[in-house]
Amino acid sequence: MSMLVVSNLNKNFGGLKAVANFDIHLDKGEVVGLIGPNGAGKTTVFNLITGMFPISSGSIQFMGESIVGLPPFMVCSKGIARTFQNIRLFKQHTVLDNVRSAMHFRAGYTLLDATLRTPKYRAEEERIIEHSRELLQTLNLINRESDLAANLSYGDQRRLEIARALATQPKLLLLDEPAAGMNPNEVARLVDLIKFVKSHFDLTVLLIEHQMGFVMNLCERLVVMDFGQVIAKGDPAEVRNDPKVLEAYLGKGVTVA
Amino acid sequence: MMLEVKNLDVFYGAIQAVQGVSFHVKEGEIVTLIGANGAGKSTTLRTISGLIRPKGGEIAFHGQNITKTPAHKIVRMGISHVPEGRKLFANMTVLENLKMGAYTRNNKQEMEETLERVFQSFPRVKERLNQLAGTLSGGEQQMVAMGRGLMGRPSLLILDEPSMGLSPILVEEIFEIITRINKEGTTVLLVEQNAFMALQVAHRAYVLETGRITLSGPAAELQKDPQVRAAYLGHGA
Amino acid sequence: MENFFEQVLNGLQLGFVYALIALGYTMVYGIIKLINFAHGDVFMVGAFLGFFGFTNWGLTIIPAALLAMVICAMLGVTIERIAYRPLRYAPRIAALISALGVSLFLEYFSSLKFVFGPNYRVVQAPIREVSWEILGISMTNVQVVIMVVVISLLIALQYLVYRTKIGMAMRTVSFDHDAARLMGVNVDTTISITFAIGSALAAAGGVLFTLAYPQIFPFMGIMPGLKAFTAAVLGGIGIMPGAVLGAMIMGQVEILTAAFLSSQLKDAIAFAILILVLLVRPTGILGKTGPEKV
Amino acid sequence: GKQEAPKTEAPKTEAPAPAKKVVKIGFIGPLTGDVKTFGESTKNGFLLALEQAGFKAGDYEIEYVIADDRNDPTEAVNVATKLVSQDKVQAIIGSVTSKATIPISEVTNKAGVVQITSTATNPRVTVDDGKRKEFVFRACFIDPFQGLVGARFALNDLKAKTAAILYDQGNDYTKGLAEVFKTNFEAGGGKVVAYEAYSKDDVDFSATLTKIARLNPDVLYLPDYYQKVSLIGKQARAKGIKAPFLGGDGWDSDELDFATMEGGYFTNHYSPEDTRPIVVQWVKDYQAKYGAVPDALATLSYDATKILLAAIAKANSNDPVAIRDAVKSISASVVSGDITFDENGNPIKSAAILQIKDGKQKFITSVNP
Amino acid sequence: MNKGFHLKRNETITLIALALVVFLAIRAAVGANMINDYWQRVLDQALITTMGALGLSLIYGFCGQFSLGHAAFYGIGAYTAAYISKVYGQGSIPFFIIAVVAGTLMAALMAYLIGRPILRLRSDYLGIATLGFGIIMRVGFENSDKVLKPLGGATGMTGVPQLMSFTWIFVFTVITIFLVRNFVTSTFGRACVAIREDEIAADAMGINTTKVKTMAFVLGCAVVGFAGALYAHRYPYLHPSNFDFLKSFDFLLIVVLGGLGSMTGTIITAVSWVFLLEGLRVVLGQTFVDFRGVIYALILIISIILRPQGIFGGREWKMLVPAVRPARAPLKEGGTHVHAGGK
Ligand SMILES: Nc1ncnc2c1ncn2[C@@H]1O[C@H](COP(=O)(O)OP(=O)(O)OP(=O)(O)O)[C@@H](O)[C@H]1O
Ligand SMILES: Nc1ncnc2c1ncn2[C@@H]1O[C@H](COP(=O)(O)OP(=O)(O)OP(=O)(O)O)[C@@H](O)[C@H]1O
Ligand SMILES: [Mg+2]
Ligand SMILES: [Mg+2]
Repeated sequence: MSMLVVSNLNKNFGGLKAVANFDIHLDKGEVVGLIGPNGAGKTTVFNLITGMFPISSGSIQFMGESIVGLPPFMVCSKGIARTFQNIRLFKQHTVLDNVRSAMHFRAGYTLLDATLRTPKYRAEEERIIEHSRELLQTLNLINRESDLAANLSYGDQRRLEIARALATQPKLLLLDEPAAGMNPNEVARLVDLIKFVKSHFDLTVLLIEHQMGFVMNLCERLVVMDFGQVIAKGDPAEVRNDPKVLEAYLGKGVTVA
Repeated sequence: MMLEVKNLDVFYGAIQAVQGVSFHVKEGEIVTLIGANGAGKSTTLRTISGLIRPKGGEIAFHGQNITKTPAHKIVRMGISHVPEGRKLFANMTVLENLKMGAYTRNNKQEMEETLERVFQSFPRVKERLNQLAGTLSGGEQQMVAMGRGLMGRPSLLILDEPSMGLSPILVEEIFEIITRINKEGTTVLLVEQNAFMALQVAHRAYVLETGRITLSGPAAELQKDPQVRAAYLGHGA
Repeated sequence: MENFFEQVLNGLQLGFVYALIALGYTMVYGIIKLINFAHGDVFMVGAFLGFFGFTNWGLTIIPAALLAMVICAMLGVTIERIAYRPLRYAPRIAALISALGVSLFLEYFSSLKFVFGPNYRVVQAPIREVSWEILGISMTNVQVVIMVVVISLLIALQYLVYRTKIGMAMRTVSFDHDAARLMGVNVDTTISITFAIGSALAAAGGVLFTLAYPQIFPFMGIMPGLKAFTAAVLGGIGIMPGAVLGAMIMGQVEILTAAFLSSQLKDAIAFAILILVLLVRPTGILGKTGPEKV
Repeated sequence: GKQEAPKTEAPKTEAPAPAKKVVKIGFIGPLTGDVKTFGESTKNGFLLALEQAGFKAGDYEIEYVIADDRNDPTEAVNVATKLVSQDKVQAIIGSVTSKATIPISEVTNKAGVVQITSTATNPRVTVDDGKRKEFVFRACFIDPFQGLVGARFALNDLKAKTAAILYDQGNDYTKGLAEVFKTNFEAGGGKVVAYEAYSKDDVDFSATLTKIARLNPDVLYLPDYYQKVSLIGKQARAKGIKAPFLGGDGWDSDELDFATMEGGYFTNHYSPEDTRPIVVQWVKDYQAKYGAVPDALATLSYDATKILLAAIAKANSNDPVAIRDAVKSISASVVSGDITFDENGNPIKSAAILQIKDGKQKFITSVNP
Repeated sequence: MNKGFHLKRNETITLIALALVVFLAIRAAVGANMINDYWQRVLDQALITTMGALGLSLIYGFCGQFSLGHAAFYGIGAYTAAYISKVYGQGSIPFFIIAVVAGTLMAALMAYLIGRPILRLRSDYLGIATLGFGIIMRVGFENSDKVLKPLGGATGMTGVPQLMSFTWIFVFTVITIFLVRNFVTSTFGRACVAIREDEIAADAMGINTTKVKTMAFVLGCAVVGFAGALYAHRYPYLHPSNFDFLKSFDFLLIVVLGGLGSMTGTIITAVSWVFLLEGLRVVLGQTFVDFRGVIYALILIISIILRPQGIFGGREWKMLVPAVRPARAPLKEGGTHVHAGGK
């Protein structure tokens, strides 16, 4: 079943064609890597899918339905969650509240329930905390739940971003350079984590990453873009040997674990 | 001795981020500090360049004590620090950013030359000269940041995770450039997550763990050290 | 029709007066992102100093203005030292509250008997007002002086900020203090210079203001300050041509509303237009728009 | 419960008279804030009157308390409550503006404390919704009188057919005068060609003055305080308006821009040329003590205090009710004339019309109510 | 994990008990003549100010929407309630209740109408737009008598029955505190803070930012409108200058000095600030009465320099915080994923 079908996507910033005739297709349950040189337009693709910027032209179908023109929060409520290349946590919120905030649109009570503290409010809040704590447990952050997000170390912050994205109960998870700034050892642990999360929550994952060790270990399929266009796609082994990819992206001395 | 750091103690409020760290950098070397997230690497660098005042310890540059020297004066002494997260001036153009790198230099001719050298290292930067730095992609920004650091013609270049977020080909390139800059006479103090590459280009290395130096030695030796391999190189464990 | 043109000219004068204050406001904001509510009060101090200059100390207009500018520059630097520098690493709003405090302090302190005193004073202008009739519309030398000063200041400031080294330093400071330091910029000095220039501008504004509206009192800075700030926002705060443009619009709206609609409603209409403009251009007329890089 | 409401309000009984032979008088004025200068003048007048009386009235010692209302209605209520319930005063002099005085009068009248305001002209200070606030009086004209005098003077003496009026829309003193002037000027057959408002902080009046210049009125009525009319007058002349200016007692200050206002007329409580000894003495004493010519605000505050002292002496009591009754029936000769009070607590006194001539105030005529 | 036992239950009761104790203590002090009418009035003003400040705390402290027009809504609430109570109620309690409800709703309605479009603006631009709205409303109040005579326009309004007593005001303050607390500790409050911290991220996490911002704005304005309605029944005179932009700054500085996002800070600062202003009167006496403004300004500058994060910056008194039990320590070091996948 098709999870996400993007076709002929274009985005111009002034004169700059950041994304040009871009296509991608994800099936349910896949883990796909989006790679490419810096400035190729990868993050922009994420921004367009999630409705952060209006697209210039093209179509984006999520589970058979067009999501073009939807504001980000609607896109999220349809089941697409993301993390950010430059971490954007709610810094003065606690770790627990970061996760709980992301369950806002799934909180099944009204303002009136909240004001009057009805049983429904209590039940729902219990459920939200329950679920949030499960996520934190999964991501190994439960011990830090009452710390402010700002006080977490970089790696913890990256994992909290994933936990927060998962709290929206997505079907499709978009990760923008989740392993940036981690050392190879930490990267290896992150690979395990994402694999687990993917199967546990029954997710489809699209991720951007520059660390080839990470990408090759994790992704079933890769899409390579440059100058806003797809220049290659296929399984990691194919892509790794594609001369165009070697030239534009990997270079000669690429080391892959 | 170009740079000598002795018994450095640095605090953020009550939290001690760096505890009694000592190391040195000799003229012409590439020295790297490696360590996990939050080990205190960036803090150490920020202390050297005067952005943070240490609680204790001493930093000497060419034998001169610079522990209490303000950051803007340290730059004039010949230390350029390319900070973590690039810190480009987002609302200035790429060219203006580069010119800011030469803020302390007053020679126009020299600046033009340095600019040419930066363009040679980063052709991509030249294409984007008039774009606002804030709208560049991550990798482009890193190149501008390094270029900006070089514009000051430093004798000691401090790099904080220059390969972060860069494509493999650029990571290669960055390390090549580091080697080249070094060969051309610039001493480099390098902090990296990519310990593998860092140890390849560096002469000597120090391992920082929760604010302390736990290991040090020639880079080639540390590369083979089983502990280092397990903790920072991600394979062999 | 003649009436209309004369009213437009009235609007121009008011607009240029707002621009005079708005320029200093917008410059300080541009560099340290602080709505310096005390700006209007430094303007007031400048007006008083000018007044003392030409009534008590027998100075002519230019020396009096220069003296006021120098003293206010020092005042501005002192204010920054005491009230804003300790808050440099605090949330932005803290400095704004401090600015509010400084503003109140200057107003109440000035109105003490042994300072300027609470009285309203009439300023006897040191230059003789001359007016010319051009095509049935009268113009005065004061109006011309104000226009010339504003336009030259605009050009000078643009040059300063975009073409000089200190201007570059100011812009880096406006972005990130640490990054600026790493370039060798002395952040404290740069901010002090910014305040000195901003306050000197306010003082010049104060002195020129009294030529057009010859009356001073300790609370005189509040409204012109507020209107000037609004003008700066309207044009796009931090952008100097925007401040002048915004001021021109504010001046015209106020005058034309009073002239042809209702003098009661002129403030309401002026601010309604501000809100409408912001709805269309959320960062002011010349403000940068476009998506934030995510 | 609903019985509660009246309790926290001051009970509607008169303030108790102290056992000692002492009367405590409170003074309220804007001693800080943007009209501090008005507060200072009234405070000066108040203190001078007490001092001259030797802090005595009849057999009673006078004590006083000075308080600031910052010309803010909320603070005015608080400070009045303080004077009444904490300092336990029997009478209050103040405040300056109606905006601060009306709320004070609500407190004093309820608490049964005598209040005389020097300068609050709004009728609602003493009578609201047809209900007389029995304890509240004023020393100044109410708007209808001055406005009427001004309008008649314009019609009869200046032979004006058309008038333009500019007033501060946020200030009931100027608004009141403007309205009454307009009504009476039109009733007398004149035509008001421009009736324009501005706000307190405005400095630029060019739009309306340009308009008015084209209408070429016979007189320009500017019923505001001295500082504002100086500014307006200057711009009016610059716009080529030649008509004489006309105004009210707000003009009476040394700090009026005499050069600009030259030739203008205004209604006032007295004339400095008046040779009555009390006037001469007042101006002399004030100048000796404060080094300035008293303005209307100082004079009225002085008068208000003198009236109060006279009433205390007459009642020879520190009972606020007795003092109130004494004020009601008083007939005092003070700087601003011979005063009695009407049933609404307003003074019945004559008005003077003065002209600004050769940089001085010059007496023109006197008008009786 | 221990299902269904994450929330505590007791803090509401503790809070009510505490309120009761405070109330009785104050009543006892009044009974014993320790609090005279003056201090009683100051206390009432402090409570009314507290309510208004809590409204702004919601808007700015929690949701991060910079508003410099808060006093305008205070005025809308006050004038609406005053009109109904004066013209129709004339002292009757049912009409008083209708008046207060109407005042609150009118403030909410105006907040909705203005908030909907302008909440798109960010930080200082929003501040200046709300400031502009405040000035427009002031012009409106000044000319209100042209539409409804009893409102008095620029000459102020008198004749509103003074029905408010300490008991009423106290009860309403406690209710307001509960209301705000319940909002803040719900998913809506968390969404507000998320928006304050990072609007783009909040949007991406499925929070309808426009809706939540409008909600916070309308609610905060309703609360201050409510406070205004009470003010009208406690202070015998309404004047446009009571509700102009300088008053908005008063609310702002209370919220900031209290510490953004702290109800405790807002409440304590509001009360102390009002008492401080009046206290200065007593401390300075007659000789230094001129210095009141100067000292006030100095205290403001010094307090913010000493506590730039506000007195309670980010912290909250236990009784007001969301009562989540701490997580039970996980059985093993490390999370579940350690056992899953990979090696
Ligand atoms: N808001 C924007 N305004 C103008 N240009 C933009 C904007 N966002 C992105 N761009 C430009 O679009 C291009 C693609 O940027 P994008 O951030 O998508 O790259 P990327 O593939 O994610 O690179 P990296 O791997 O370095 O993060 C870049 O050249 C960038 O300068
Ligand atoms: N501004 C700050 N305030 C408080 N604590 C800080 C601050 N900056 C860093 N820290 C803490 O100091 C410690 C060292 O941080 P530092 O940034 O120096 O680590 P690092 O080794 O550079 O890590 P990374 O690889 O993530 O960049 C960490 O525990 C971090 O949480
Ligand atoms: Mg990217
Ligand atoms: Mg670091």
